[in-house]
Amino acid sequence: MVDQAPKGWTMNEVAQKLALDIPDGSYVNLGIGIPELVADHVPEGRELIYHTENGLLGMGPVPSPGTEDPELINAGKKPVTALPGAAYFHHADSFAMIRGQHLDVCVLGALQISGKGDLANWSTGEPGAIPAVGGAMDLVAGVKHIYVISQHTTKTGEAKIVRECTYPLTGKGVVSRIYTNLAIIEVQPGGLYVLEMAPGVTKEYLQAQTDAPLVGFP
Amino acid sequence: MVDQAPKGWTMNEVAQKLALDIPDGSYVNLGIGIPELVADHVPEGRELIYHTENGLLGMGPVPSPGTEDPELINAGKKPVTALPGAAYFHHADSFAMIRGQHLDVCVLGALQISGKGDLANWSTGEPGAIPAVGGAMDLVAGVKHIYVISQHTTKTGEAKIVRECTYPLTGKGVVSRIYTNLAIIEVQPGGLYVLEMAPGVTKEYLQAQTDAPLVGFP
Amino acid sequence: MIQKVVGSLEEAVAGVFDGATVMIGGFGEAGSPIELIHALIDSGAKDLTVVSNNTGSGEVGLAALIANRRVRKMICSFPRTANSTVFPELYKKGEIELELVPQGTLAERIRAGGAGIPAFYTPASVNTPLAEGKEHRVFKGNTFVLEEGIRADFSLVKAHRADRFGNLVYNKTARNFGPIMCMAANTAIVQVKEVVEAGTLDPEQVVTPGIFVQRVVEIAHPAHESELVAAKRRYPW
Amino acid sequence: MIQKVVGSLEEAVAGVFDGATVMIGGFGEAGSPIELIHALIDSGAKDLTVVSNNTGSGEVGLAALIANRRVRKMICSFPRTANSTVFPELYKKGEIELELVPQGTLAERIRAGGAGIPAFYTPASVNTPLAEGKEHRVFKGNTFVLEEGIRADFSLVKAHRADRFGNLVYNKTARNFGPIMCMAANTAIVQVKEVVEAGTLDPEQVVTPGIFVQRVVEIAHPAHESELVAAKRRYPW
Repeated sequence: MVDQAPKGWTMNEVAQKLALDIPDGSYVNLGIGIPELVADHVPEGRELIYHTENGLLGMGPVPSPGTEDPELINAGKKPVTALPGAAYFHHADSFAMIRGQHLDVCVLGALQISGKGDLANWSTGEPGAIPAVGGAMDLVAGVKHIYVISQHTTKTGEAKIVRECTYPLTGKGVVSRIYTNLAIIEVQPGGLYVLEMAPGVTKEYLQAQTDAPLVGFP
Repeated sequence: MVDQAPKGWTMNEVAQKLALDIPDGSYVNLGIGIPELVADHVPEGRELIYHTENGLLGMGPVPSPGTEDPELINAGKKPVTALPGAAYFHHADSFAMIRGQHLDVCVLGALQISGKGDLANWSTGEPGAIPAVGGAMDLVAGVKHIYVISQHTTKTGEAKIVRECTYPLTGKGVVSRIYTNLAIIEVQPGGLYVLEMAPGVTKEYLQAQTDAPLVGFP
Repeated sequence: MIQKVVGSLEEAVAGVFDGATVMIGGFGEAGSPIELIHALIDSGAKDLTVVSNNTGSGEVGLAALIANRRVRKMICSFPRTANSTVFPELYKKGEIELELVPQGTLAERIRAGGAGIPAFYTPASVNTPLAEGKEHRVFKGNTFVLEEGIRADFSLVKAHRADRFGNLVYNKTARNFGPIMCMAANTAIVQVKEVVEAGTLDPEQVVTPGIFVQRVVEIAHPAHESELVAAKRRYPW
Repeated sequence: MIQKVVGSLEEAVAGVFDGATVMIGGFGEAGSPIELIHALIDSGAKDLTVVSNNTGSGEVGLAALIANRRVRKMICSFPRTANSTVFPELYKKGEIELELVPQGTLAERIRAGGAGIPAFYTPASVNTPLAEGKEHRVFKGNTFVLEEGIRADFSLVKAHRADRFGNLVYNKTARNFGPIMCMAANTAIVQVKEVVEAGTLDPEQVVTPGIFVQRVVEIAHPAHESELVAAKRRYPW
């Protein structure tokens, strides 16, 4: 079955599907990289407020060239803007928002996700690698809903959705939903439930690409 | 010896002596009542910054009649003013200043002070009394120097400077100096050292008015 | 569109249930959300645990809430102030509970609740009756006591200006417990003198970012508690 | 008269001793006090423990401090950023220590240090390698880890404006760690673009009250780290 591999959705399409699942008025933190795509797909009529942990609520789009301010950046250290109604604050207040469960949704990338919602996304644990964690552990411990957006497998075809994470954890049992190019999967107490599969993806194919057992399908 | 009791200093004179001992540039919190007198006696050329725990640094004098603002008050809930260079902040930040040892001096009243610098100033512990503590325990635990200003004895002539406090403590070993109408006393590891006595006060008279032993005299 | 501004005091306090924990801002009358408290009395909610620095004056505002027997327990630092008779009388009769907390510990417990910190150590109250029965611990030679964060179901707060996102600025020392009580409540309810257009408040000057606020109501001319007390007014009028 | 403004960078960083713990503000280049760091390099202080979110870029600012072998240990959350080669190279050679702390825990530990809180419990890092060996504790069914406050001998911070009392306002997301690092240091040293007359800063808008600041130096035209890095500049020039 692998020899006729369906391509599934593009990451832009995945981001669009994820954006549809974020209710109007939510406070949202987007991780660096692919998660940032979600901001491009907020449905008409919805208003989300973006938080960046380096001290801004009400983050707006990338500034037009020439208007960048090196003192107005996001957590990825890239220039951003502030929308009307924005607020600046210091780091302890920013993480009080996170740890105090004031944020509704955080969208993160992943190295591995387990069938129980464990997340590994900060280190491959290789000896000699420079460990760097940033705010990921605080985010997964504090934000109400953690959504992962990721390719379903690694570049070399290995499963990212695994029985047990082999990389060091970012948090245990923290992921609510997984959005990949192949499927949208919900982490429930009983296991991984597939909510939707990309066109051409079969149950068998999806399970073959997934190390952890999928216990429910649409 | 008690029948020719010296009156000692007035509380205004005591406040003046205390004010002389506060270095230029200090951050100071004054308790409610007699401690407030200290603000009237800051020596020429010195600048002190007054903190009031309800959220103001740079507290100024009482406003002129008719200019009071019910939203600009001190810890005693009386109208005050804010000087140029003042700052407002919330209660957690205000007590971060206190607990974090950022204040230099706090001047408080006392019910009892022990020979080891224990302070009791919030409750007589009577059954049925309504206990009320306010910020006193935070102040004595956090401010670098706690100065007590008080009459040397109670209205009924009982010692306030005692071997052991019988009233519930505000803090243990927290008082640095005691300024009374009869003397200025420093609390040192070895005991109570008298730094200065009011005119007419003898060692014998002072000790007779003091339950705790005085171990050094000027 | 995000719109946290509601049209009436009744809407503002809707849903406060019997038995709820309610934080009420203010230090004396400065920052006391008197109109919200009166609306809470009107709502009928009872068996409340109220977290507030004081217990109110006269028979309006917080004192009226207590006088109307809506408060089962007070958590506060100073329940005994000028013109405060309602709480002391009920307390002496054993008809209201009191948890007395040092003011800085109270502020930090509220901030901790809002910041997701379940507990912290503080030096305040060590060696006093208020630390009895609590866990003590030595760090670097000094003794501290363990205190837990407090969260509330609702907070009633008075601020100066707000926008539709719930961003707030305050007025002078009326700021006091407002910002931390907004943080610590599931539903922070704020009365302001003025609602302004989004973008009017400078993002550098916002004191409480809107994420901490759920409902805003405009009360352009709030009553002065001290004037009501002086006039011996009693709520309900 | 209180006058915290000093006349030179040399005066600003005077007294930083070998072995000191130094907090350095900034998130990437935003808020990084590059001129103060260069003055610290000039001062010769070494064996420093540096607390900062990152480890600098290129060979200027914090990266230059590290490259000049002044730092014994870094306490940070993210030592690996674009154009960051100095720290990784020394770390791989075992020539610099690293204490890796989750960013929110780092911020809270600094704030706790400044607020006189010796330790607190947090949910972040539970069940991860960063919580190994630390005390765990359950509150209301959830597990938390004990983290201690951090204090510093000195903090180097960049703000926007200051007055002679040390009151500060910041610029946008350059605020980041500045306010809490001022709180947590015995001597908080701040570079600002502009020193203003006392009374110019609105008391409602002061972000860091002057009590948390000991020295201020005006650097009207601070360098942009990213421009220096792009130009491959190296400090000392």
